[in-house]
Order: sequence, then structure tokens, then C-alpha cells
Amino acid sequence: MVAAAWNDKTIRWAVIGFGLLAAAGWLLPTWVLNNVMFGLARGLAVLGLLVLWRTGLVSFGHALYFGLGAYAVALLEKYTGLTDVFVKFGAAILVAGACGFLLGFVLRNYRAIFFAMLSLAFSMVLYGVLVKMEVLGSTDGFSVTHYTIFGWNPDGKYPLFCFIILACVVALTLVQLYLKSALGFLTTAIRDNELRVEYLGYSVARAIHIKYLISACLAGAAGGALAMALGQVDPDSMVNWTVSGELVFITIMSGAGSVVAPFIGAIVFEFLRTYAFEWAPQAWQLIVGGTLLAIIFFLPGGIWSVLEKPWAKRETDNG
Amino acid sequence: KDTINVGIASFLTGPAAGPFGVPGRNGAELVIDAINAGTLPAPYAKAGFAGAKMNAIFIDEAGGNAKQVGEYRNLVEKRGVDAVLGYISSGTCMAVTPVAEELKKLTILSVCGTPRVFEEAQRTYVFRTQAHAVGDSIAAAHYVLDKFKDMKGYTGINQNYAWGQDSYKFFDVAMKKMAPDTNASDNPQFPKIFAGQYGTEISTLSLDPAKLVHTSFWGGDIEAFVLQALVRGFFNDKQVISSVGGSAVDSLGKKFPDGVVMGTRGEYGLLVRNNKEPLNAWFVEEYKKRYDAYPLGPSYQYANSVLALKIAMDAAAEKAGSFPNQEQTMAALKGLSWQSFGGKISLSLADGHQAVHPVGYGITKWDKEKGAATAVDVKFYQPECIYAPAGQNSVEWLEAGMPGAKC
Amino acid sequence: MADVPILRVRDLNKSFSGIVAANNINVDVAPGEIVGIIGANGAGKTVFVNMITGYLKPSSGTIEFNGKDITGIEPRDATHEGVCRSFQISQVFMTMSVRENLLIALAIARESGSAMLRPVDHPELTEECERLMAAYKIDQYADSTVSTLSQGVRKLLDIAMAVVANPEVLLLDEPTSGVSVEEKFGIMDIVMAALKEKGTAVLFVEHDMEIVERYVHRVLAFYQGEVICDAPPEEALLDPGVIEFVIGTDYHSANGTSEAADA
Amino acid sequence: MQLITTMLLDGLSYASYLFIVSVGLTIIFGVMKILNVAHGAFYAWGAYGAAYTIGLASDNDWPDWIGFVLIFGSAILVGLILGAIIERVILRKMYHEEEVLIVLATFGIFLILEDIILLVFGVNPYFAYQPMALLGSIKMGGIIRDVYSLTLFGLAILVAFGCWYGLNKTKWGKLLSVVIYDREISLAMGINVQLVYLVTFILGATLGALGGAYIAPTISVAPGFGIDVIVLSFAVVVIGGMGSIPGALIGSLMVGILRAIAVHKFPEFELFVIFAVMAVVLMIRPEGLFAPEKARRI
Amino acid sequence: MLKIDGLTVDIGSIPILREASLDLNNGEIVGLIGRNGAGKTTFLRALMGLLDAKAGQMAFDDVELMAVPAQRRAHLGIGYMPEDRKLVPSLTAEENIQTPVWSMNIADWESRLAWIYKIMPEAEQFRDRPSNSLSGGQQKLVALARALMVGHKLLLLDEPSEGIAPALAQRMGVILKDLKAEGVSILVAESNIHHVSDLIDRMFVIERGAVAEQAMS
Ligand SMILES: Nc1ncnc2c1ncn2[C@@H]1O[C@H](COP(=O)(O)OP(=O)(O)OP(=O)(O)O)[C@@H](O)[C@H]1O
Ligand SMILES: Nc1ncnc2c1ncn2[C@@H]1O[C@H](COP(=O)(O)OP(=O)(O)OP(=O)(O)O)[C@@H](O)[C@H]1O
Ligand SMILES: [Mg+2]
Ligand SMILES: [Mg+2]
Repeated sequence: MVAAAWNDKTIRWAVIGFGLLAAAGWLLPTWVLNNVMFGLARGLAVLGLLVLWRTGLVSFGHALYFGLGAYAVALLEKYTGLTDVFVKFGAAILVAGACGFLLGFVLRNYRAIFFAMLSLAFSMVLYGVLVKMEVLGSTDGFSVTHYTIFGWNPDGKYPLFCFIILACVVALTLVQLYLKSALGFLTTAIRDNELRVEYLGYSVARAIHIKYLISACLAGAAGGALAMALGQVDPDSMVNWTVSGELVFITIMSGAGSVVAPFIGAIVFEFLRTYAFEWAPQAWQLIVGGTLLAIIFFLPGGIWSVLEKPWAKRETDNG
Repeated sequence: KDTINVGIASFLTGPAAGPFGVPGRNGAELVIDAINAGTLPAPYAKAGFAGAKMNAIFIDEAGGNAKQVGEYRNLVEKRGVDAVLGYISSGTCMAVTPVAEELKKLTILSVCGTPRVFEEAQRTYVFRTQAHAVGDSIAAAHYVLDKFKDMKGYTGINQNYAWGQDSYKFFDVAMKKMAPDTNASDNPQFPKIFAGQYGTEISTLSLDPAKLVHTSFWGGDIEAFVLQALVRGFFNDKQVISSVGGSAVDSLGKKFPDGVVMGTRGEYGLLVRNNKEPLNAWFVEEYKKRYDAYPLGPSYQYANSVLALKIAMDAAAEKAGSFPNQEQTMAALKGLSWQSFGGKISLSLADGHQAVHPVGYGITKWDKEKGAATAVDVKFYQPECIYAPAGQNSVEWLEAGMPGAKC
Repeated sequence: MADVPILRVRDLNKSFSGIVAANNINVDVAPGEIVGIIGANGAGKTVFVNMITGYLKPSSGTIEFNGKDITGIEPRDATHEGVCRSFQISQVFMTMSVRENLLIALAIARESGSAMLRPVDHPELTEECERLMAAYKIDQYADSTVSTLSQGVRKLLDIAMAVVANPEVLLLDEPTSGVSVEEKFGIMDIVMAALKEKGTAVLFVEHDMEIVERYVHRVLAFYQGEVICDAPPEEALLDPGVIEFVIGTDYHSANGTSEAADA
Repeated sequence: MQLITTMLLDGLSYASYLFIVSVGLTIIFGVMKILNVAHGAFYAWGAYGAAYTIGLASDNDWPDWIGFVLIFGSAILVGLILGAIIERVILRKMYHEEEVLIVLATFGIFLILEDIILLVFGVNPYFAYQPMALLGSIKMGGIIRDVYSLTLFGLAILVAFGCWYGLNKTKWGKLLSVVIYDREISLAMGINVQLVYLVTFILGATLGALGGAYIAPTISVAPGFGIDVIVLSFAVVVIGGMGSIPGALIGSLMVGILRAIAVHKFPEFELFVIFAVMAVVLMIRPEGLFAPEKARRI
Repeated sequence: MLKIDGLTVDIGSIPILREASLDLNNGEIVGLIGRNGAGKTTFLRALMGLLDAKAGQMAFDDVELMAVPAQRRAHLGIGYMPEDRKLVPSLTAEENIQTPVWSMNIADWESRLAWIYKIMPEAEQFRDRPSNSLSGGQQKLVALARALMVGHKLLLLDEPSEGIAPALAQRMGVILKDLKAEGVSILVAESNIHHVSDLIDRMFVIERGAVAEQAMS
């Protein structure tokens, strides 16, 4: 499988790219490092949404899993004192995955706007519970301050940065292999014609359930990673519908063309927002909205479509 | 050094901008300009912050705690500010505090009220020039019991988020401790924040036998509530006590009903509008001149944070004999006690990081002749009466019946 | 022909709020038999195909396949059992290329369980895919997105996708409608030859009597939900009811010329 | 008994509110298949328009009833201007794109319009309470109620009937169903698709603005208050079924009444009501109460 | 009455029709014959304005069609029956037939409808059923009826007999001949010459986007 992965051009270049990024992180100013880290963390969730989007589904409720992941990390630290990043990260994925697996039985029967809105409803239930429950921090949430790696208590964020990069590489590789497999290939087919897929002999509900589970795990991982990177969880930044909306926003801004796109898009978004915020603290939404419109107009394929051409050209040059 | 860069966070967009963020920023801006120019009244007439001019970088507090954590990092790590001031939302204060500690950056919180900031851990780099919210609710209970002894029970309408939940909880506990035989309603209302439509809630409150209604609504929510309740004759029937609805008194003007108990979380705003104490008079005067409105609570709160920084830096400079570094400034700030634009403030809790000051309430009254809102029957409660002694957890202290309170 | 029917349909009924689309249909199909289904428009041919393949649940009656009751199963289970179909209105993956369409069909048919996680472009699948495209004369469109192809090409692709699972019973709903005259016999030759080799039983709905005459062993004629004639083509096409309701008089009068043209 | 009447009246008035704020979205969604996030901005602009003009009128001591004229006037003006500009300049170029992309575009428009509000009107609240004060109050079921909220109910019925009639009983409404289904066949049947889209969008925008304008007298018109309306109205539309006016009406009623019961009896659940109703309705009817017909495919 | 000259159509950047020319006289039925993918549908769609033509002229009576926006072309009396039916699923069969009536002034629509039902009694049987429940062939009939509603001068029929039972196709041929006698011109696109060989007066063969007239055998 490792060989199969290395044979894939996208994965090969992504691994190299991420490796360089990890190395560069050593030299980057902290604020850049932070923004990249936030972007990468969100990129994980966006990668999950990309898997869904390729099959024509858009979820307005993935903040549910994002939030579950983030809260898993925060609660684990607060109530058990466990701080190891692998444990935290694993817990985030596990909790989100379990929830996604269960809700998947319901959501796999929905499509289009109804899928989107039912997801939203579920996520808002979690939001409501969090806001109500003081033990869960209500709207204030918690801080997530410590992390350790196999007992080592590092200083600064650089090790965490490397960890998140590692997580991204693993996620990206797995998703790319999945998308290229027969099962992943079904993605577009289902969007185009479910009836035919059924008649070919595959259960559409099952295929969607699998995708949903993948996206839930990735969103959980993203929430967990962001909670650690940011040091803070709270319902409004992790579970509210605006968070889901933002993830969808980045997904489309990035483009569905490649598994690398979500990470690029999320990082771009992070910087766009940082600068918009800096330049126009009273009108930053205007800048973000304007950029959004511009992207939709001039790059309907997302940011990826800018990179796609040189990328495709390489392909023909090489082979 | 002749300039310092200071990040100042307050809501510049969204629903909290009008009632809190912009008045707060204006208060800061007014005072910063005056300090830079050396035009503050005595004893603060000396120009600058230890002689340096402050370059304020205003940022928007909207967008949620997580985003603010990121923005805080950007302020410190990217824009290299010398200190950070401000913050209105309790959640955001909770969120940026650990980051401030991590980044070791002097941060002065201006408005937020949750006691948890300093009671969950000892802070080194974070200060708050505003007293915490437990005192607001205790003072409210005192005022109610002083003025409306024979009211029949109480209920509340508060927004469904930490601030609203805490405010009512503190008020409820304080009432239960101070007047165990008053009836607490079993159906207090917690509508969603920014819901805007309160028809159903007003019906519920009307049907409730309780006469007194506590609310920590602010901004558009209190304004909408007042408008909707007003047509329904709600205020004829119920006594409303509002802890932070001050902005509505001015925005609604003569439409705002008389007889509402109104607090400002300190010696600020409406309650001290006609107070002739020179610093306050200067502040009200200049603010009105520049922004064509009365300063609200947050205007004072931000101005006080700025002033505290100036006092500390000046003192530190004097002591060090040179431009003070962050440690020196913090040492001077710790435990500081100063005459602010609204009364005296002392950083006497949490090892000199958390402020206490009197908190008062008054009753709204429209002054026809002046065409302005006023407060009558204003009464302030002293810190010894409403805050837990240093080192104690204030919620536990409140629940224990406020032992040792001197009122 | 073997005695045991591979498909046995008993007393099949279906109505849609008052409209009777299937009325007591009884049909046996022997393995390897080729059956032409003809009928007026709205006679219930497609509904019949839909019920056999599980898309519609019959109001009453049973369908047995190889002695097993398959009434009301899901379409995908019908496919697993060995009952496949093509569609009157092509059901293909519009935003994908012809090759990708076939690759998916092949992958689902050939892989199962975790093998679905193998990449689709491994040689076994791709080679078979190329063969199929060549056989159905759609290889020149291999890389075109289906939405840019004409109706006729889509039809061919649709049929190709139906046969990849090597069914034992194949139902084709109007396989040649919309296919140009130059191709239709060629296609049917290819399809039928391949199927004959495997002994697949084929039921195809057809409005083109030349095709019916040329390929089928038996004709089922539908009218208003009923089978009005079940006989070998020589007989069925001369049945007065069939002529009146289904094929009209033109066909027989023009018969001589068309046969000459095809010769 | 008193409690029941109160709950019913509260429920009805909240339902009217929900319906009024979501009907514009339903129309645009139903006809153009665009989930219009900018609806929240139309709502806000309608409210600002009404609040601003009513404020002016009151400063100039015009009679209070003028307020009602201004409410409708400003809604129409806002709908006409914003609707026409957005449809012609932005959406028209996007109809061939994927639906999500259009949703995102409307989101971009929303962000921009929101900030323009901030730049034009500033952060301080605007009020337009005169119409509500003018109508005064009335005692019903032992509780004082404001007449203005009751008129909301009338308006909801009126708008619902008007839209339903227009969509189902007029030639124009029938044309819409052709346009909804397919652009090419509409053109081939001589339908001016562009005009239909333009008019529909303006209508939807006007109704969105009317929602804001009519609600304005009861609230504080301040930045950011359009956001929550987006989720509320999405939920109503989904519950009712895509683009169905009767669906939106029934959906609003269900949410309104259940919410009233919750507020009176189980306040902890108030926040969940709308989403609970949505989840339950979708579980039972996966495409909402009144799902549109689908094409037969095989 | 219809004269098309040098019609060139690209989709994206792919040339689909190349300088296609065709003419049609009053009261004539002309076949446009070609195999799958030859460009028949493209030709008809370009005529209706559903695709933009890159070059060429299309004179219809005295009107230059290129200058008429798509939605106005039907108003000239051109009825179009698309190959893939395109019935509005939420409407009944009869409402589908009526759609042109809602957008245009068709004064005699009621008598036209009655006439349609007379020549296609099948259609009358399912007039009140939702069109999404109809069978493929029934939908084809409705699509034809809808085209008849508009096309009092010219009918553009894209594979009208595809999926139609031969008995009905035979009757349809008769109907079209009757129409022709009334002076309606008809352009039929077909991939199977046998379906229309008795019907058409002249035939144009289209191959890879190039159109040429061919003598009838
Ligand atoms: N959107 C498109 N992009 C690229 N090529 C297209 C597009 N639409 C059609 N074509 C091509 O144009 C050619 C003509 O298509 P058209 O549908 O006109 O054929 P036709 O003669 O009607 O065929 P059939 O008999 O199969 O319906 C085909 O080769 C088709 O692949
Ligand atoms: N889902 C449905 N709802 C209602 N009526 C239906 C449905 N499906 C089919 N029908 C009706 O059942 C009858 C049989 O339809 P079917 O599609 O089987 O006809 P068919 O024989 O295939 O005709 P064609 O040759 O035109 O394809 C028709 O009258 C049709 O209108
Ligand atoms: Mg059929
Ligand atoms: Mg064609």
C-alpha cells in the first residue's frame, strides 16, 4: 500500500510539499506558523467535505463533528488530565466517528438541501446542549493549554505543527487512495445517477454512509487539531451553524479538483481573513464577501483551478 | 521610546458594536488622544505613557472566541504590540487569557464580567480594571430589597448564553440568601440571544405572579424587549431591573419607560451623568463634544483601562528612571488604586490583578426640560459589601451566604 | 429448450391509482430463450421490466428466478441474483467519460467487499473495458463526457453497462430506439452473439419489428396491461389483435421491401 | 384555559412572524432553486429602510399612520433596487453553475450588503415604533397584547393567499412551473425566461424586505440582526417542502405553536423546537411536508 | 419558407455543425437524416435559438431568425418537439400541451386542443394524469401535441417515431401528411430512414455536421 501511495503523483508531491512545509515551519515567524496550523486543521474538515461534495452532498452541519472533536480534546484534558496529542487526536476521531456512524443511518437517505438541513438540525442540537450545560462550559467554553507527545512536554507550538502536518499527510494519503479505489470512484457516479448505481449492484445508501463516516472522522480530527492549535473551544466557534457554513465556504473556494486543494484553500482563507481583518476592522466581511464573489466568478473551479493547469501540464510532459 | 503600540479589541461590527464596542472604542480613543496631547485634567495632565505616545490598533472583537484567540496572536506575534487592552465578551476574555500568559504579554481586560478569569488560576500578565459580575448581581439584590421590600417574588428574562445564565444565577442566589422568604419563579425565561421577538416570553412573564423581573439583556435585545413590552402595558404591572441595559435608555430616549431599575456595572454612564467630580465632568463634556452622545458604561470602562496603563507606566518610569519595560509596568500596575473617570478603582483582588469598585443602581426618569434621560434614587454599594474577600472564590462565597460582607 | 424456466412470473398485477399497468401476467422464460416484448405505448412493458428487476413492487403475484422467489427485492439484489436490465431512457453517468462509466460498472460487477478499495485502473478491469467499448463501437468516444454525446451513443453505453455483470436474465428496454439504422443490427448482433454463447435469457422491449423478427424465439405482446399474445414471431406478428393495437398494417405491406434492403 | 388561549395566540403571532420572514426565501427557492442567503440582507435592508424613513417622518411630525405606507414603500423600493441589481449583475451569469456555487455567491452578497449597512447606517440602532404604538393594545384571554402583532397574522394570511393564488391560479404562476423545470423547453415554448427570473427574484427580494420592514417597528434595527433570520427561514422552507407556500404556512404554524408551548411549559427546550420540528418532519417526509413532483425516469 | 445557409455551430470550442444549408418550402416535409451524433439535434436546437450559431443565415418567411431572440421564435409559429420529451413533471399531460398558450396569444387554442385529441385519441385518455406517470411513448405523444399547439407554420420534430409503437407511428404519418396538406411545413430529424421514407418529400443527409441534399431512392 505504501508503494501504491508513493506511485500516486498527487500523494508523492503532497508528501514532499508537506515535508518542506514542516521544515520551513522551523524558520517561520510564529504568527505565520499559527495561521498555517489553523488552516491545516480546518483543511482536514474541508477534505471530508470534499469527499461528500464530490458525490453531490453538501452538509451545513459538519460543525457537529468538528465540535465533537474539539470538545473531546478539551474535556479529556479537563476531566482526565490526559494531554498526549495522539490520545487526544484519537479520541476526537473516535467520538466524531462514532456519532457519524450512528447518524449516518439516518442521513444516508437524504439528498440535496434536505441532507444539508437535517445535518444542520443535528448540529444545532449539540449547540443547544453545549450552550445550556455549565459542566460543558456553556458559551464560554474551555481553554486547552497543554499538550505532550509520548510524555515529552514541548515548549512552543512547533512540535504540534509537525504533528498536524503528519496528520494531514496521513489523511490526504488515505483519502486519495480511497478516491482512486473502486469505492471512491463511485463518488461521482452517485451524484450523476443513483438509480444506475443501484442497478449495477451497489447500495447507494451504503456508499454514502461510508463517505459520511469518513467526513465525520475528518471533521472530528480537524476539530481536535484546531482545539489544540488554538488552545480554545467554545460552541460559537466550533459548533454553531456559521462554522459549518465557513467549512462549506472553504470547500468551494478551494475547489474539488484535488485532495491538496482543501489545505491550500484553508490556508489562503486563514490569511485572507487575517489581512482583511487587519486592513479593515470595520468592513472585513465586505472584503471576504467580495473575494468570495470574485472567486466564484473568475475561478468557478475554486483556487485549485489556478494550479490545475500547470499541474495537468506536468502530467502530459511526464507521460 | 516615543511611541507604544497597543492593540485594543472591541466589537466594531455585529449587534454588540452599538451598545458596547463603539462607545468603548470612543472612550478609549478620547482618552488616548488626550493623554498623547497632555490635555487630561489633573492629576493626569502629564502627556504620554511614560512620555511615549500611544498608537492604538483597534481590532474587531466579533467572530467568536476561537477567532479572537487567533487575532490576539496576530496582534502580539505579527503586529508586535506592547500591550493589549479591551475585550467585552466574557468568553473571549476567558479564551485570550491563557494565550496572553503563554505569550507573556501585558493584557488589560476592560469590560468582561466573569469571575472565572482570575479565580480559576493565578494570572501574571493579565489584569482587569472592571469588577466582576457577581458583585453586579449582589448589588442588584441589595437595591431591590432596599427599595421594593414588599414585591411579590421575582423572575427573570436573560439571554441563553453564559452571561445571561450567570447573571440570573448570581441574582437568584443572592436573593435567596438575603431574603429567603421571597418567591423565586419556577419559570424564568432564557430566550436565544438576538432572538428579537419576545411576544411569547412577555406573555409568560405576564402570567407569572412574580412582580420583579430581572434582566441582563443588552443592546438590541433590551430595546426590542422594551418596545414590545411597553405596548403591552408590561411596565405598569411589573418592576424591571436591568443590569446592563444602559444603552437603551439613551437610544430609546423619551420612549424608554420611567421607573425601570438600571445599573451600569460601576460608577459610570447614566448613574453619574450629572456628577460634577472634575474627571467625570471632563469625560462627559469632552465625550459629548466629540461623539454627540453621552458616554455609556463601556466608554468609561475602556477609558479606565487606558488610564490605568498610563498611571502604571508613569509610575514605573519614575521608579526606574527610564522608559519602563513590561515587567516594571506590571509591577506598578499590580495592586494599583486610582481615581478613575468614574470613582475610585482598586486592583485589590487576585493578587492585585482584579479590580473592585462600587456598583450602583438607579431608577430611570425622563427629564422633560433637559430632554435627556436621568437616573433618580441612585445608590452605590461599596466593594466590602459585594465582593468576596481576596483569595476566596466568589461563587462559593455567595453560596455560603456572603460571610463577612460589610454593607 | 430446457423444461425448467429460469424466470417464472405468476399472476402479476400492478395498478397505479386506477390505472392498470399489469393485469394477471403469467410468463415462463427458459434459460437462453430470447423473448421480444412488443406492445402499444403505455401497455405496461416498462412496468413489467421494472417489476422483474425490483424497481416497482407488484400489487400482487410472484416472480421466481431459478426457482427462487425474487418478488419485490431491491434492484441491486436482482443484479446480484443475475437479473440485469437496460433502460428506455438511458441511465448513465452524465458527467463522466464513457470509459469511466464502464469502469465503474465493471468494478462493481467484478469486485466485492474490500476489493472495492483497490484502484479501478488495474489492468484486468481496463482491458475488459477497452474490449467492451470496441465491441459496442463506442471506443471513439472513450474519453468524451457523456453529457456531450448524442442520444444514440448513450443508448449503446447503457446497454453495455447492463451486460457487464454477466446476467442470466437480461432485460433490455427498447435497446434500439434512437440508435441509427446503420448501427442497430450490428449492435444487436454483437449483444445477441455474446449472450447466446453464455446462454443468457434475454427479454427485450422493442417497437422495431424487423429486430423482433430477426432475433427472437418468442413474442409477448402487451396491450393495456395484459399479454394479448404469447407465440413465436411468425405467428404473433400475424395475430389480428397484435396488428390492430401494436404493429399496424404498414409493416406487412412494407415487409418485402425492408427485407430486400437488409439482405 | 387562559394558558391555552395565551399559548395559541403567542404561537400564532410567532408563526406569522416566521412565515413573513421566510416567504420571500420560499418563492426564490421554489422557482429559481436558489437557496438565497442574501435573504437575510434583504430582510435587514427592508428593516433599515422602514426604520430610517419612519424616523424621518416622525422627526418632521408627519402623522403616524404614514408609517404603514413607508413600511410597504420601503420594502418595494429595497426589493426593486437590490433585487434587480443582484439578479441582473450577478445571478444571471451564474444559472448554469452548480447550486452550491450560487448559494455561496448569495452568501458573498450577504456579507457585502451587511457591511454596506454598517457603512451607511453606522452601528447605532434605528427605531420605528410609531406604527406599533399607534395601534395600541387590546386585552385578549386575560393578557394585554399589542394590536400590531395581531395585524402580522392578517398580513401573513394575505401574503400566503396572494402567493398561493399567484403561483397556482394565474397564467404567470403556471409559466413558472415550466421555467422551474427546464430553461430550454421554456424558451422553445416562447417563455421569456430572463424576465420570469428577474420578476421572481424581485418579488422574493421584496417579500424578504417586507418581512424586515414589517418587523422593524417591533425591534431595534441594529447591525447583524439579519443573520438569525436566515437559519429560521431556511428551516421553515425545508419543513414546508421546497418552494411550497402552504408548506411554509403549515411549517410556521407548527413551529410557532410548539415554541409557544415550550416557552410556557418547558423553556429549556425552546432552542431546540425549530430544529426538532425540522428533524421530525424530515424523518417522516424526507422532502418536507409538500414535496414537489419528480420526473419519472425509467 | 425556411432557408438556412452556412449554419455553423460550435459547442465549447468543438465545431459541431459546419456550414450547414437546408431549405424547406411551404407545405413540404423534409427529412434530416443522419446517424447517431451526426448533429441533427444540434441543428434543430440552433434553429430554435437554444444554441448560439457562430455563423450563417436562417431566413424564415421574411424574418431573419438570427436576429430573433430564442423565446420569440416560437411566437413566429414554429413548434419544436425535443428528442428527450422534456415534459414538465409537475403538470398534467393537458397542462403540458397548454404551456405555449400561457406564454403566447394562441387565439384558437381550444379548437386546436380538440383537434389534437381527435387525431390522437390516446392523448385524451391520459389528459388529466400527471405527466411524470406516463410511459416513454405516451410522453412522446404529449411532446408532439405540445409542438402542434405552437407550430401552425413550421414543425421541427426530433426523432418523432423513436419509441412509438408502429401502429401509432403509422397513424402519426397520416397526421403529418394531413398537416402538410394544410400548408404546414415539417422538418423531421431521424436516424432511421425507414421510419420516414414514405413520409418525406425530400431528404437531407447530415454527417459529422455537414448537410447535403440527397435524392430519394
Ligand atoms: N455539450 C457538448 N459538448 C461537446 N460536444 C457536444 C455537446 N453536445 C453535443 N455534442 C456533440 O455534437 C454532436 C452532435 O450531437 P447531436 O445530439 O446533435 O446528434 P444527433 O444527430 O442528434 O444524434 P442522435 O441521433 O444520437 O440523437 C455529437 O457528436 C455530440 O457528441
Ligand atoms: N409511476 C407511475 N405512476 C402512475 N402511472 C404509471 C407509473 N408508471 C407507469 N404508469 C402507467 O402505467 C402504464 C404502463 O406504463 P409503461 O411505462 O409500462 O408503458 P410501456 O408499455 O413501457 O409504454 P412505452 O412503449 O410508451 O414505453 C401507462 O399507462 C403509464 O402511464
Ligand atoms: Mg416503456
Ligand atoms: Mg439527437
